[in-house]
Amino acid sequence: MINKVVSNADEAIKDIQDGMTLMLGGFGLCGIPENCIAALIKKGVKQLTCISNNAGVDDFGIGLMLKTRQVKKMISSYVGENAEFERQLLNGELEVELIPQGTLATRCMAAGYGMPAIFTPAGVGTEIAEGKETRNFHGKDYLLEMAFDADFAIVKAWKGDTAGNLIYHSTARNFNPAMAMAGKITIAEVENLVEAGDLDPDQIHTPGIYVHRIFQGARYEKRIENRTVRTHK
Amino acid sequence: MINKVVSNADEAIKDIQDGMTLMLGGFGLCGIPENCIAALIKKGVKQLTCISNNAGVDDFGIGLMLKTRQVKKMISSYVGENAEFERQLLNGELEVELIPQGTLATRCMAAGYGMPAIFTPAGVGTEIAEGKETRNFHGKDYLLEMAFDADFAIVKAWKGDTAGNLIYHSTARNFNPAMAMAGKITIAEVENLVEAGDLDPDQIHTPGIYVHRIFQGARYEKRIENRTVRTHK
Amino acid sequence: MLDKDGIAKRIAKEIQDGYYVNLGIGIPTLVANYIPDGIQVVLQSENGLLGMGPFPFEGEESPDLINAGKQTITTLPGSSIFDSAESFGMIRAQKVDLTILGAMEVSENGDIANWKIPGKMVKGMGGAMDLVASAKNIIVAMQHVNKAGESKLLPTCTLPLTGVRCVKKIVTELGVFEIHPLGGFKLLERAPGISVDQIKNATAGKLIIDSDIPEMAV
Amino acid sequence: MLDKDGIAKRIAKEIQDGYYVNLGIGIPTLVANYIPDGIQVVLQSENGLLGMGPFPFEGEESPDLINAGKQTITTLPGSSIFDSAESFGMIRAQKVDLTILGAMEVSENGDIANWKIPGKMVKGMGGAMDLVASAKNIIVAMQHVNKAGESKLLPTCTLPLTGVRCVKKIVTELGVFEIHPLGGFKLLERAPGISVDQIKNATAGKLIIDSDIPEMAV
Repeated sequence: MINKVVSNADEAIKDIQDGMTLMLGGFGLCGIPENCIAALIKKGVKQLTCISNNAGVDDFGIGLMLKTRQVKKMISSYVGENAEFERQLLNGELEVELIPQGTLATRCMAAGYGMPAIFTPAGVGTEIAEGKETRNFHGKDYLLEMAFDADFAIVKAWKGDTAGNLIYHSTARNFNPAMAMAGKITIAEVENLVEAGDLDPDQIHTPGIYVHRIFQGARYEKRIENRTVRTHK
Repeated sequence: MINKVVSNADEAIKDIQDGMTLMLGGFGLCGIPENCIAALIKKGVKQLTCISNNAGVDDFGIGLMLKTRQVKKMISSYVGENAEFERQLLNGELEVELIPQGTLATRCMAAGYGMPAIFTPAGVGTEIAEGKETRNFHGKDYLLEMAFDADFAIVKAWKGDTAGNLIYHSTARNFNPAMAMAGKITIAEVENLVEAGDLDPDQIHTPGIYVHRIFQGARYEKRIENRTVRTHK
Repeated sequence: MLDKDGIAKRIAKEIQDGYYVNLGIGIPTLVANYIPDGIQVVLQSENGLLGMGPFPFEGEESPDLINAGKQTITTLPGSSIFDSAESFGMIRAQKVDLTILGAMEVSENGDIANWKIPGKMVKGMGGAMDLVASAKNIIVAMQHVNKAGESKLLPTCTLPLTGVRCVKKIVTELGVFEIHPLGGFKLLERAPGISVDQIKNATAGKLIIDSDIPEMAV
Repeated sequence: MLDKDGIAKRIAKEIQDGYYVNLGIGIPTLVANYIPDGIQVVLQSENGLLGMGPFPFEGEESPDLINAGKQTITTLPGSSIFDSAESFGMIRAQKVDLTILGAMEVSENGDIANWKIPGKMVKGMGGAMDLVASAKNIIVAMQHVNKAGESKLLPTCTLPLTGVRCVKKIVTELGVFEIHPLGGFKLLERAPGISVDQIKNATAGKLIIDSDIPEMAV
């Protein structure tokens, strides 16, 4: 099996350059590549276009990269938890492209499935449809939406093996599998890196063929954005 | 959780009518819904259009339904293991539509993903492209291929729970997940039916929402089509 | 007049046995608390979960298990997890039977606006555009009038649209309304203590009153 | 002249460290036996497996574990299983580095025909059309002439096409050929004991001979 292991986040992201387009997995703060984000900040790479469902919060996730002014453009479905984001946006310091969440996920998947474009009804008749081709199939209108083209996809999994196979945990799966398939180069950081052969082939969520580099993250904070609990009876 | 259990194959297929279009999972004889095929033969339903990668062999799989003359049309990628198939085809008693294997799988997936059509390069410049729309994206030509529209999808899994969640075993997975998503009504037969809660939510291959009826097959022959072995050193 | 829980409670009656349901943020989330006994329902959370359970007990919350509102939640026996692309695939393929969501405006032909107010910070549509474009059955849960006292049931939406001709029913604090196939809000039920006149006064769009309108049983 | 194993052995040299490779039925399958030591390669089987291992030991075969040729096989440490749609997704997305397959005919612009002979029973294209339409690197393994003694390296294919302008290299019992970007079979190597004239005589399409052609080292 092909060994995809790199030693750490710094090595994994070493050739990410100013101006590149990155996909970053996660939904809110759940399942985000914390260690790669920290390494991107350390490296100081700038003018990034980030495709990610959300933009983090002020002091965590992609929010940290906004603070350091490394992001030129966010492509997201929902960005609202972040005062610095709002400030940069209103000041015209940050570009934002808002995309329906399913369209975002499916444009990633399209890239991973070698499909140049997909049809979705999401946004038909709204401002999202402006400038896009609309096509009717069986009496229903669909928009033609293009596959994303990202230089790097950076994802976070629960377990991974040296061959790059990934298993996600619970809803921390979210955008990670579709993005893992979609990057020209895909970097996976995992909570637990194991040997090839330690994972059941039937239970792999992302086959290693999609993953170019893998490492075990040095530390995971795994912050909860919205803690809701009930009290014991 | 919603209970999807029916008592047996006869009950599962009871409303399949003459002339309907069925998807049948499996690759060769691997991962085919043996019990439902037996029940379809017992019921004697006729003039079926069957979407299945292969057509079985003379005395197993869909080949059994060919013998009983229940199939009007096969939509497959490869059909060559079957003398009765060949006889009916050459006599004009059977229609056959041959489709590239990836197009077959992706047209199933498209239905399951609510996409009316997909673009694939498979078949560009060949007779498969005749009458189809060709479109160029980024310098490469693709064919527009339509999502399948099947009355029933019949799949076979290794384990399933009462909520309809499915787990496949090894390469018996093949076409089953894409077809399970694609049927207007999806029937799943499983080797082992367990209670909801017995399967790890992270390891479900087909979420129960796609499955309308599930039962444990009475018996599995699981015939091997092409036994290849090496001898112990 | 209904309070938020009353609206949720009334909507819960629309849920049929065997439904897969997607609940939006706000009042729709409350619907989960009022699902009648004996009705089997599976809640879909579009970030990738079927079978959303209640909030976890204190100390048992997991950062890896959240709903689309980013709240910590639990799974149930029979739950399944999948990725975002598959989640919206099942939404587009209309495997989800009912979508319940909030709105800023609904028009008399079923258009909905709930994501953007020009001049204000726009946070994004999240999964709402996908849900409204695909769902076969959409119920809107909202207040009948906005904070300025203006009707949210309009001839046409004034705000940027989320989806067109998609809403089937609306439940507000004043009543239950069905979008008529030819346009118009067909009044089905009055909220307790609310008169037809009160509803007329609060509704800017075309109101269709076919017969005696019963007061809802909550 | 090369036998089938010789063709497979020569093709094996084209495989680079870290490649994901899809092997067709026939001679291509034999390539797996000649992958050089020290080269890490993963074999993809389009029915849904990465990391195809050797045939199982007698008595250890599983009906659930087969390759695209329906042969019983094994997995290896690091293997992964996926469904057919994902399998062809990764093929279309060019994640597979090299595809090796057989052919009935190849034209001098890289067209390939390998699925249909008019008048004969047509079994189907299986995954071949997807593979040739998508692969970034395609090597054809085949006999140089057919059973009637006619060249299979042609100006244009006479049989129905499987794919157009897709073949990069051809290895036959007589030599190694590259499809020239402007058309033509560029001779790269002669098989042991084969002369350039023998190759000329067996090749109907335009043969490009740029320089002294070395005999291959097998």
